[in-house]
Amino acid sequence: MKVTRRDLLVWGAGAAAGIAFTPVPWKILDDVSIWSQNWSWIPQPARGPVEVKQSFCTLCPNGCGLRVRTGAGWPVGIAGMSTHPITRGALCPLAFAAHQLNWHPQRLRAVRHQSSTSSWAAAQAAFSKACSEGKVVVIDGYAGRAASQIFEAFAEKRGSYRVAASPETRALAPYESWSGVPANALGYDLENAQTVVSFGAPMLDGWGAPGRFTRLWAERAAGMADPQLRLIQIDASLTRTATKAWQWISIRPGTEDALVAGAARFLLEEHLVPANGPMPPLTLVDAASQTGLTTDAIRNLARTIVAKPPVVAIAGGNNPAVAALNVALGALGQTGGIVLRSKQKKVYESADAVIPKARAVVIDSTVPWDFVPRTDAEIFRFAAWDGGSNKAEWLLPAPGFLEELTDVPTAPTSAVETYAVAPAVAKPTAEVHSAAQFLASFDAELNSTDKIIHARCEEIFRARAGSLYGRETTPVAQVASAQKLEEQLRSGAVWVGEPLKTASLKSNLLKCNLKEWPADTRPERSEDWAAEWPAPVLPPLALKLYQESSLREPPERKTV
Amino acid sequence: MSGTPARYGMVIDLDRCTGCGACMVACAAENNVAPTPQATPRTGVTPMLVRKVSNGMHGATRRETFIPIMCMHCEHETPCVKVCPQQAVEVDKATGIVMQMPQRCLGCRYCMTACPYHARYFNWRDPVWPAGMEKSLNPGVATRMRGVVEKCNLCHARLHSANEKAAAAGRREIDMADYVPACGEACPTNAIHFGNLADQNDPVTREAHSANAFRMLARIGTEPKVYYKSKDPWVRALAESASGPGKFSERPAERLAASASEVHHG
Amino acid sequence: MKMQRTIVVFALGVAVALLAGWVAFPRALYLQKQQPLEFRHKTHAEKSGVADCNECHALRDDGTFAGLPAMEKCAGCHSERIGTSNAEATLVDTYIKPGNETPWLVYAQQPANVWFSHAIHVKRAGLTCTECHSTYGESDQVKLYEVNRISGYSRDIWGHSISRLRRAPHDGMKMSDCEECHRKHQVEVGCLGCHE
Amino acid sequence: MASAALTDSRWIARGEERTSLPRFLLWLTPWAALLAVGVYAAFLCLYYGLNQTNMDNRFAFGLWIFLDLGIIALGAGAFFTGFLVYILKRAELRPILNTAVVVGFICYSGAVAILMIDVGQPLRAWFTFWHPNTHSMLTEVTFCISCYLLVLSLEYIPLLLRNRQLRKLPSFLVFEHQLHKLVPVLAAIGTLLSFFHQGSLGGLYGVLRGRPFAYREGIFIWPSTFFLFILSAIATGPSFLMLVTATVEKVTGRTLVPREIYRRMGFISGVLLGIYVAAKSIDTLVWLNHTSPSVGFAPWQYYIHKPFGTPVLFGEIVLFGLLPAFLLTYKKTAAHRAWLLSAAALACAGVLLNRFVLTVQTLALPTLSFDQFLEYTPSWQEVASFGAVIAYGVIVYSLSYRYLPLFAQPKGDDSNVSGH
Repeated sequence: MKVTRRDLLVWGAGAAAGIAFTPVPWKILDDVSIWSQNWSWIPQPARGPVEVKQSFCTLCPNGCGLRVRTGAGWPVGIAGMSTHPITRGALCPLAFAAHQLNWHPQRLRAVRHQSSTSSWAAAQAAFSKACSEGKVVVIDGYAGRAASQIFEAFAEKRGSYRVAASPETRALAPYESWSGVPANALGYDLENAQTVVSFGAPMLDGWGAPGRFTRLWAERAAGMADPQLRLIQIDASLTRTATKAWQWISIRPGTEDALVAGAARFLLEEHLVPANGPMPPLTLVDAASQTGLTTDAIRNLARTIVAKPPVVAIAGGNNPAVAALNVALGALGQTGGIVLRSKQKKVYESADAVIPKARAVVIDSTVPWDFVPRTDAEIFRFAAWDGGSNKAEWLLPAPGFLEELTDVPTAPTSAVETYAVAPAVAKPTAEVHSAAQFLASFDAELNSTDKIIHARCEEIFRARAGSLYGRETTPVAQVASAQKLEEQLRSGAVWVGEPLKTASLKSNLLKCNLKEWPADTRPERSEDWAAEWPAPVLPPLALKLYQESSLREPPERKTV
Repeated sequence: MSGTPARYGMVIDLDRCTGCGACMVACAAENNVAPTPQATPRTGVTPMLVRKVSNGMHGATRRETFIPIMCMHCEHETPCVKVCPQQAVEVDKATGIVMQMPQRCLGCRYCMTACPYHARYFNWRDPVWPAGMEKSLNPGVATRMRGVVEKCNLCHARLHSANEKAAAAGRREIDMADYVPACGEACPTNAIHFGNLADQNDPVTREAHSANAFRMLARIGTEPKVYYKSKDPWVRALAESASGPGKFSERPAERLAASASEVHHG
Repeated sequence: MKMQRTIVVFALGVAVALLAGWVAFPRALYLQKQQPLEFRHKTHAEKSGVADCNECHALRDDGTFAGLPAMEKCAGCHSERIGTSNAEATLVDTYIKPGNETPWLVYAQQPANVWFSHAIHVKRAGLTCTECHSTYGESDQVKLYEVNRISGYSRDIWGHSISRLRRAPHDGMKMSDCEECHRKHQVEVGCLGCHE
Repeated sequence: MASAALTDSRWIARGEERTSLPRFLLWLTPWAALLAVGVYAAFLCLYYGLNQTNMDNRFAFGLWIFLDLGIIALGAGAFFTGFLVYILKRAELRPILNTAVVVGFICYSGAVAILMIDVGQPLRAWFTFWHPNTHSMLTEVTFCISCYLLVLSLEYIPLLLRNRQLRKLPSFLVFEHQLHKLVPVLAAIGTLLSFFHQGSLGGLYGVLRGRPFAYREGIFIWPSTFFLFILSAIATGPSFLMLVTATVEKVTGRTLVPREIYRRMGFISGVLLGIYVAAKSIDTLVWLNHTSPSVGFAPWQYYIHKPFGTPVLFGEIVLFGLLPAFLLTYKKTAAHRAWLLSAAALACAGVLLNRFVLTVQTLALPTLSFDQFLEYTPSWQEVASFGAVIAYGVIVYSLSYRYLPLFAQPKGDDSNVSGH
């Protein structure tokens, strides 16, 4: 029997009809749609227990409290630590995606020498050689940490230790030079201030510990016609802070000095302030013409400033004129003004771009990426992320976000001393060593971070001052033992010292005797939050803020 | 699931919003939204989106404010629910949440054209995380694939956890302290207040009925469960549209604003 | 004559299709996989006195379900070999001593987009384990694990009856099975009640 | 080549004169190239996702939806002619019936193909049938279009089976004969289905409460656009058929249908267009003065964004509505082929403009007070897929024209009506 083409056609028709009565088409239809719901190339969250751990943000010196959720052993979510006495649960936008930073494409995963991959052994050999040949300068980003102590101890013997100052610390520099009190001992008593005059400082946009002022503002000013906390923002453009300020004074860009001088002169001439300081060499009319305001507007501003004391003026950067205004207002050493929070701080040599003769420079990972020293020395730069163009011979991968145990000293602008311990929450995703570990491997006498933290805890316990803020608030005096205190600190509690008494402040310290009004200086203007952010590498989800919405301007990568 | 149905909603105090964007980032992290380097303001996925608007003036009289825009969880003739051809969107009877099911969605985007608030987002591409970053994904929220629509589900993963916790403890009702959406939790100024609008004693219910509270495009009658409030009349006027499109535009659009006001005059 | 031939050839086509669809297709669709270990629920219940599923498949304090027990749990008894079976040797040498988790293939594994709370079903609704998982907990053998080559799901989700028409009571864990039970118990849940 | 030509001629209906195979292939080449580019573009969209288009979250519908709405409106000639011939017994329109079926089939299959690319997850599109939301206009559209495409296929098959070679298969002949008996039934079903999906396509936008520019109040359970879409589709469907037939006549240089048919079709088109314009005017007035202001949208604000000024509205109603309606029905102009065809072109342009306004302007206009007027330019992939649908149409029509008795009298009369 010959099979014809016709047979094949009929057979095919039969098969086609038959297949409709089998599970084949229907099951495939169903399975294919299920396949499209579970594409293998789309990752899904891992299954595993979820835990909550307390730690602190180390992306900037402010050390905001974090509540880190982990899933299957990895951080999967971040929220603010509501028990934190300073930030009270508030965080900057970047913190919420910071746990993803450890997998950032720019994460530094291997030692790099002259832009090619090298090894830790090679770096150690090179550093060892450098140490034997000359001076070593260690540059720290946030002073006062356990790691800082290690740096200091190391540098003491072999060279010098310097600190790259944050913008907030730089704004305190004039007081340091006038009073002789170290800037890292000063803070703003915003909690007690009734009027805050900001000359371009991003008060509601990341200034200081970002949550601190925004929480204060939210409680005492937001939406109130006559707020308890008056925020007066002087800004050339309608910045984020200016939009929400009680008053926004729009001036020509770069004329803050003139406005300060004009307002101060009016206040001094009218005896609206108690101080008898030097008179600014600028008339009200000149100030008006420079700033683009009317003389009346400056007079009104001046009156408003003193209308509701205590008042404190805050500059966007190092601006001696604003500092002089604070002196004239008598804000120094006052409740609600600029206060001395500690007697024991020491003056650190500020790291500026030029490093004098040294054989090697070690830069800690806390130093902002845009800090590039001009030196002939061999640079050993620690960093968790590679921010691009820099002049370091050696790039050494440092622990990333929450990958190492560190302590958190007082934030630069805080009015009180604080101390906290940030435990490592994430496993290191690369072979990393911190600068402190690296240096310790060359000097057996150096203490470990762990030991220094232990010592600091004992010190706090012995002093019996301040309180611990954890699940509940406990005065240190009531803590049973140093061990208990350390345990609490290591599980996320924050120690807050006693505020120094105003009287004692006034009697011996913080007197600025200004001989003359500071000469015109161009204040460093902080135009963009991201540009002044110390980490050049942002959490990838920050894209939402500047690329997927028009909420913020994209960060400009600073190239050197 | 529990006895009395809830009506979860929000009151967002615009006078408190500093436009920091913490809610946007926290939302994206909570809901496993991928960072997409190719995304633009019109192709990104931002279930919570803070928009910057102005009063249309220039110079010293210019005022700006920020408006977090998210799914409004409309109650009446919910535009997206009505149009979805295959029941990928529904209003949950127990919670009042307008639920979007990406796994059911076929990606026709009809719901996106239906939503007057533009609170729905399409996955224009497959989500991609840098190598290893998938470990940071939030358990409890399945990632989505390309070609589907997503939007705010009021952090339903947190509702799940709260519900599970209640069940484990032998309770039927969840503890409201366990259920706060990521945006509300993240807001540093407490501008986002989340609560149960069906509960007359909930402070959010009272706030929603206060004098300064308003809802976006209330007149089109979708009865959103997300309320806003502001003491500034010009901000409250944003709820309307009759004042003319373009006037409060996000980007400088002087030409448009001018033409709008001209027409208004004439 | 011609008509007859047509009918026969057509019927032949239908028959081949039916055979392929009902017999060959299910075999081709599912890939059979071996569990890493030979595990006997029954032996554990009898010899070690494990009386309750909860002892190994526990709810955590926050209500989440731990699923299969972690290696530590097994190591509690099997830190050294008990008995002489090959499985015992593999368990101790390959998994417990080096500290590796056993890569069990989970029969009831739902996809990532499904949120199923054991706490709600067990504690609130009072379901027993066997109502969904049958009496597998009393079995003396590991079941064969079969995975759908297209969807990647365990065969237990669709169920072993390919037509899903005449099924054993616990066969199948598809969404329609969930819905059926919910309807039966008059518990109404929206999409996101069970989806992530 | 010679043997190929020989084989080719075996497929052409007896007594028909067709151009040589090389010339025919030459004619097809550019269209095939366009189709190939479009298929490649469609592949890109399916493989990489819709990021290949320039649509975005705000312009979630783009060129393709305009295409769908446009060609489905133009394809309405298929059901409407069937309705006229089989239900209203207007036998004189029979010569154009086959063309109507082919054009309808092309339009609907093209639209469905584009829809499958346009949705993000075509593999799950069948969920609409399994989990339908009966309140959604899109469900109605999906059901009706799929069913109607099936109907059109069934209507197309008898035509296909009347090919000279296929007729040689006796069982096919029987099948065709049986199927042919079904055609009036199919026409009735098609009419019903088309009526609903043309309407629900209009309802698609009319129900959008969130888009006050498109939102219309309801008549029964449907928004007014439901009825306007049906009216405009049946008004322009015949016009489009006239244009297609006239184009084929022009290209082939033959007279294919009696002149009288043009006049009749034109008259039907014109009258319906007139009714449509009247209804549309009333609808616009109600919307501008009542519907839109009542939800806080002042009508003027829709027209301040160039290029969507009031001239567009004027064009829709007068230039592309009233004017062609007049030209098609006024005896003196309807008597001139040039006037008639120009009017038909205007009518088709009008329905396309209407679909464009509803799809594109609706999305471009802001709803929130702080929104911007949006712009959108399709990507090459969108344009190429669009082009592919047109190329597909031309190719299918050309093949049908060449190998099927499109303009022959049905059943038993194989002679050409053209008198050649």
